[in-house]
Amino acid sequence: MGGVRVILISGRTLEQGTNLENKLSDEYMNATAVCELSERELEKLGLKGDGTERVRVRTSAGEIVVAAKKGEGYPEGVAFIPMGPWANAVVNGNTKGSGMPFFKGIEAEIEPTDDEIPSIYDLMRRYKE
Amino acid sequence: MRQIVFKLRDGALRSGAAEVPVDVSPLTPDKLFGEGEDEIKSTKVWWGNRQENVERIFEVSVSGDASGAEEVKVVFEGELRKVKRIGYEMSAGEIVAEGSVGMHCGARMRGGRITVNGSADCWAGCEMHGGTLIIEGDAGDNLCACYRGETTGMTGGTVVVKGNAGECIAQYMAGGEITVRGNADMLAGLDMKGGKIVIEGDAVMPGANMSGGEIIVKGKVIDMMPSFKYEETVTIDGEEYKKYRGDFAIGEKKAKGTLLIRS
Amino acid sequence: MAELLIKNGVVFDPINGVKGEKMDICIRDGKIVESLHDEHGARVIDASGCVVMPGGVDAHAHIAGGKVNAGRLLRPEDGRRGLEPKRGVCKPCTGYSVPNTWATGYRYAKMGYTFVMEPAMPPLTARHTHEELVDTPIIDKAALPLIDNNWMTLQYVRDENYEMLSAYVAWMIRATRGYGIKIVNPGGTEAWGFAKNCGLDDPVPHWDVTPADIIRALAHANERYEMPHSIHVHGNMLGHPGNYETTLRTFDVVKGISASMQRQTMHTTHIQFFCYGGTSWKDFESKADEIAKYVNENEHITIDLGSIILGDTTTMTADGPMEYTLYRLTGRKWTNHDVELETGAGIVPFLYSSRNPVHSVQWTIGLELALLIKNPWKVVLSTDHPNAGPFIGYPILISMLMSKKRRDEVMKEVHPAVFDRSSLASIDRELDFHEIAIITRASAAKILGLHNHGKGHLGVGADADVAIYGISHEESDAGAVQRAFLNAKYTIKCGEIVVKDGEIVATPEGRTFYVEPECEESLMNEVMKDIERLFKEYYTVSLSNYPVQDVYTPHPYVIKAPMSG
Amino acid sequence: MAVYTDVLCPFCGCICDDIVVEVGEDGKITKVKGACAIGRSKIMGHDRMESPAIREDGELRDCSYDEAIKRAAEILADARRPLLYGWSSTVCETDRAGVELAVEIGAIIDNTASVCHGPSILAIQDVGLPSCTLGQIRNRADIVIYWGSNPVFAHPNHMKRYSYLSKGRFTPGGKKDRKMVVVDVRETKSAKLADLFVKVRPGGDFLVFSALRAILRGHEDVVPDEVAGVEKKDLLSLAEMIKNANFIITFFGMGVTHSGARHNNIANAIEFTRAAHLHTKATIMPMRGHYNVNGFNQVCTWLLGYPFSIDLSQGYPWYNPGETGAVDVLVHGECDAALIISSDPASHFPADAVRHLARIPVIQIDPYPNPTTEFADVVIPSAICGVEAEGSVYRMDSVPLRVRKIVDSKFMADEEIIRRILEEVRAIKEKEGE
Repeated sequence: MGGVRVILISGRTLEQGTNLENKLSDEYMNATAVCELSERELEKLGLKGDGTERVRVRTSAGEIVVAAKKGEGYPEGVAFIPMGPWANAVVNGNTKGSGMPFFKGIEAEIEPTDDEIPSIYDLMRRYKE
Repeated sequence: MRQIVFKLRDGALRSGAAEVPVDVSPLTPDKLFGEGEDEIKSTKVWWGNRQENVERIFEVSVSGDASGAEEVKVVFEGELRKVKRIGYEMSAGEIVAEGSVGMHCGARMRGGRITVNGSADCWAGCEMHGGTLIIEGDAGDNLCACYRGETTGMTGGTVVVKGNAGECIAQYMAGGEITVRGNADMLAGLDMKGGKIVIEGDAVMPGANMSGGEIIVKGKVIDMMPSFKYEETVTIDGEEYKKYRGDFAIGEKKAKGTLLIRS
Repeated sequence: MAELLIKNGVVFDPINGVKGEKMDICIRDGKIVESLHDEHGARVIDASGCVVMPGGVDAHAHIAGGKVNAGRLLRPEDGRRGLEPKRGVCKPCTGYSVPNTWATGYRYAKMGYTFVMEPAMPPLTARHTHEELVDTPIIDKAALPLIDNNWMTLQYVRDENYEMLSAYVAWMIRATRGYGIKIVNPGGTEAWGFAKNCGLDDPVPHWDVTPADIIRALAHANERYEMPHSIHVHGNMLGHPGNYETTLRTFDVVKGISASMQRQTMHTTHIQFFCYGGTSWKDFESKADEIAKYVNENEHITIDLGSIILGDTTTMTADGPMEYTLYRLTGRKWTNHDVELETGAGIVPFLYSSRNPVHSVQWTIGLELALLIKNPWKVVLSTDHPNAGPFIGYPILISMLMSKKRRDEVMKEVHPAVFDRSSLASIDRELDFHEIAIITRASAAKILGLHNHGKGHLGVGADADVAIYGISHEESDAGAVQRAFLNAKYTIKCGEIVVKDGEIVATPEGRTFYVEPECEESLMNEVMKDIERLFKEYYTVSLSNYPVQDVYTPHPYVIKAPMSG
Repeated sequence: MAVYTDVLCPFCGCICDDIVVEVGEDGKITKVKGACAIGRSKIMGHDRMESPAIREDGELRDCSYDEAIKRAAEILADARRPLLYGWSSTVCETDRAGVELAVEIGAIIDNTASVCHGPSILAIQDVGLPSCTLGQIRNRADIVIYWGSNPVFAHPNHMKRYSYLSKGRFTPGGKKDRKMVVVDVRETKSAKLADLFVKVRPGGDFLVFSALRAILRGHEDVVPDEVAGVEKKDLLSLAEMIKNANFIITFFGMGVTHSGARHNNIANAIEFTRAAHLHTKATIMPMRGHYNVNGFNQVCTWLLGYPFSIDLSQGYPWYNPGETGAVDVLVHGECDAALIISSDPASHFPADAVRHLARIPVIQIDPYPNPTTEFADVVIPSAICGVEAEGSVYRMDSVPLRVRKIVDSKFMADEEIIRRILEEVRAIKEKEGE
């Protein structure tokens, strides 16, 4: 099963916002360790998008495993991860002289995986190494 | 002729897990030509939030004599990526950097010559008014642009980048000439008022808000601005170019910029 | 507190009639006193060969608040023009035309100034103005709330309900911890909410009142209380060729209204911008002579100059439509910030160029006014900082006003239009130190009503705010004058030496002055009903979150203004 | 039970100020009325960091405030290039103290604007900002454009209180008197409510703004048939709507600041507003996120002349986002210590930046534990501003308000923590004889 190439954007969601000061909770992880994809992309990946399946998202900055979910309103070729540590694992830190990294419009490759979603603690442990 | 060599000491910029940049703006031919060897070695440079004698950070060697800045050659050696403001505000003489350099190389330069035998980080040649800046590798973003809030960037001098250049090069450029042998990233010549940019590779959205000057793109244009007007096809050095005028987003009266794209 | 003795200086204290006399000044506990308790224990400053004046009083300079900060934000390039690293007791300084609050306090103190009036405080953002004033070191200050384009004001003026208007004004001044009533392009700023403007006698769109009605009504409201200051007016059509006629008619609007205190009934501000003849920028000319003539013949008007400092600056005013006009002229940066139900603000960077005929003539006008108005007590030196130039240009203006030679030199350097379109070349008058002391402190203090509160003079009981300039009272060299007034030899603020030899040596916090008009309770209760409805229907903040809390004036000086008898 | 009315919500840049909060006999908040879901969650509160702590041998050990503050001061006084970051979810009084600390130690001070509306500020510095307070929109706006902004999620009360759904003097009919336009790369919840939805391809905003500017200036002839996925006829009809309006407002969000040309997108959005102003009253406003992100920018600007990303290492402020931004100095591995207050860069910064942060000494001041706590070396819990501590805040439209203290707390307020650290740093420096 092949992957798909998408433009990845990150941004706010209500659930992400509600748990903003509760980031070590499961609710926050459920709200942000998610990749929303259009029906077309899900089809190509052979996924249902009910939140139980997982995908690996890879960019020039790194890769991350998150849950796959059907999103509404997305044009083909656009995927979304709510802002937060999972999204940032694949954001490039080069601000190109502006101070602002590219949180949106990142070229990414997405493929299904059986690997586990790293917990917030796993993620932070990675940085410490 | 006088040569002053600053060789960055290994690990001199290390502070814990960090590498703290050093600001070498005092180390230009203008400021050093009349100084004795000891004075040069004890020149104060800012390293992070404290000042140090330059000798603590660089091995310094001085040879020959000079009666003016134009007779001085300053050479930087070592791993220079965290060495900022090389040749800042210099007006005469020569600087050679043997390797890739940190930000603001040649910024506010008025004369003389800087050669970077490597790449240059952001803001190289920023607000440059004269002189020559040669970058053998790539140039970062905001090359030959201006600092925040200014509305005039480069006004004179010559810049050659042998590799690629980053975003927003030559913003608010009013004079001088820039050649990029490779590609230029987004918005080259943004707000340009005068001068000339030659991009031998590809460019993304060049010329936005242009009110004067000339941009020549020999490669592809990705995302052509939708507010430029095609005028005619012209021939330059035997090559055909499509000539556009813009930017009409700023109104017809002000839209005096010329964008030439090789067809 | 220790005692301080200033010996042997030549003192200019116009309010007390002291006109260049060699005398000693005694200071104890922050005040001027008759004599010292312990002359041997006192600190002595030898002011031999120096000129001694009361601390300077600036009646009109935009130094704090949302608009000023938006100007700083807009212009990082201006910030870089005034960079000074932290040093001694001083924090870092930035900015030339829009300095940071630290620089503002230090630079005024260095010029011997100890009081500044921020002249445009939008009521909704008054808290912001006060926060910045608190962070402006050394000097004392106050702020004038804008009350002329407020919907409540317009409604009461329309209904000719001047009682309610006076209660509303009292509530506003108290709610904002303001000092008096500021008027800026009355009616025009409201019209700007839909990108329109209006003239002195035009009806304000949607309101059925004219700007003249607003000015007249607010003058009446002001005089219902013993307010230290009159209405402070920036009229209609600022900066437009031919506007001098509007200016003269504006002066007439309040003629005949009697003042509740011994003072003018209208202070018209940065009048340079209102002295323009001609019909366009092409036939633009100075009409300073006409304005000066009116001021000479009438006692109800005082003015400040708004004199131009040639060079780069940042214009900022609540007069939104005027700034838009300026932006269309320059095509450069433009910030606009309309404030719901109340006022607005516009900001445009501007270069007054000596090569430009209009700018050169503008430059002459401020000087003409100062020299043509005979009575200096009607005049305050100002640049409408930073509109006509930054306040650190005052010493340049002082040197010009004191030297015909200096003026002639500069006139040769600017555009020759100044010889045809202005009378400056024909004016021989040179102000002396006494007159300079009037227009830089004494008249400002009287016009603001601060002389009754210890400012602008050196009489016994006054605040011990003293400027000592290192210059002989006989000096006539313009360069020496300029240098002396830029860096005082000493500045003493409330008895504390804050500047010594042109350097800041102490940075005490200044006070905030504000006025409390005392309106009858029953009337106030009635107006509160209208105010409550206004907040509910139109504002986006709750009434209870609107008034400025005590914490924003940690060093208050409160002036009570009872109903006038 | 005590009831507090007109309480201000310390969550987003809307700062709703009509919240009702009930406090029980035990001093705990029992009920929050009138706030959105996010605001309610914030005011109600939840799991806190209970004690100051210092990391020893990889583990956090509880300690006293005194000990934690002292350790924090030692770290900062020793650093060559310290970073002081966060400052947006606290009050201006804290920010003022923070600026003084930065001046004292020659630090880089930056707030969360640098990963949020920093580009908007850069754009304002380039061209200015024709804007207004939110009440102008409530009372006057007949066209409301949300561009790259999704208020239904990010600012849930915004439309109701201030824009599309509100009623004012010249808009007594509320949404009947207005039209709402949404421009975005995807059809968001907000887009579904709009009268007109314009879908732009990701990264294409800059081109669309320039095309609209050319059209509004009367040069539609040069504009091609399609611009960044938008058909020319749609651009023409949007331009026509604008020309016929009395008052238009464009609210823009991170859809524009985060993508493509970033700050130049915003400069172009502002230029678009200026072109629209040739025909009507046109205004524009950033949808600021944290309740006091603007307040820090205001404080920094009046104290230091610049709004964020300020390097004080050489004694004067040097402002250069791209060089002096928090992400920049972390990604470049430049800073050698960091103080993080009321923020969580471990979650919100790109991986490269977090990697460096994990390697250097980090001091964290926050009411709540978060991923940054995982590698903080000193942790100092603080009172929640707007609930347990009062102070000044600036709404997204720069209206200053004062958030209140509603309940008592055992935790120290942010301002006091910073002032205590500053005192300790001064004591250390005095000892060193500086």
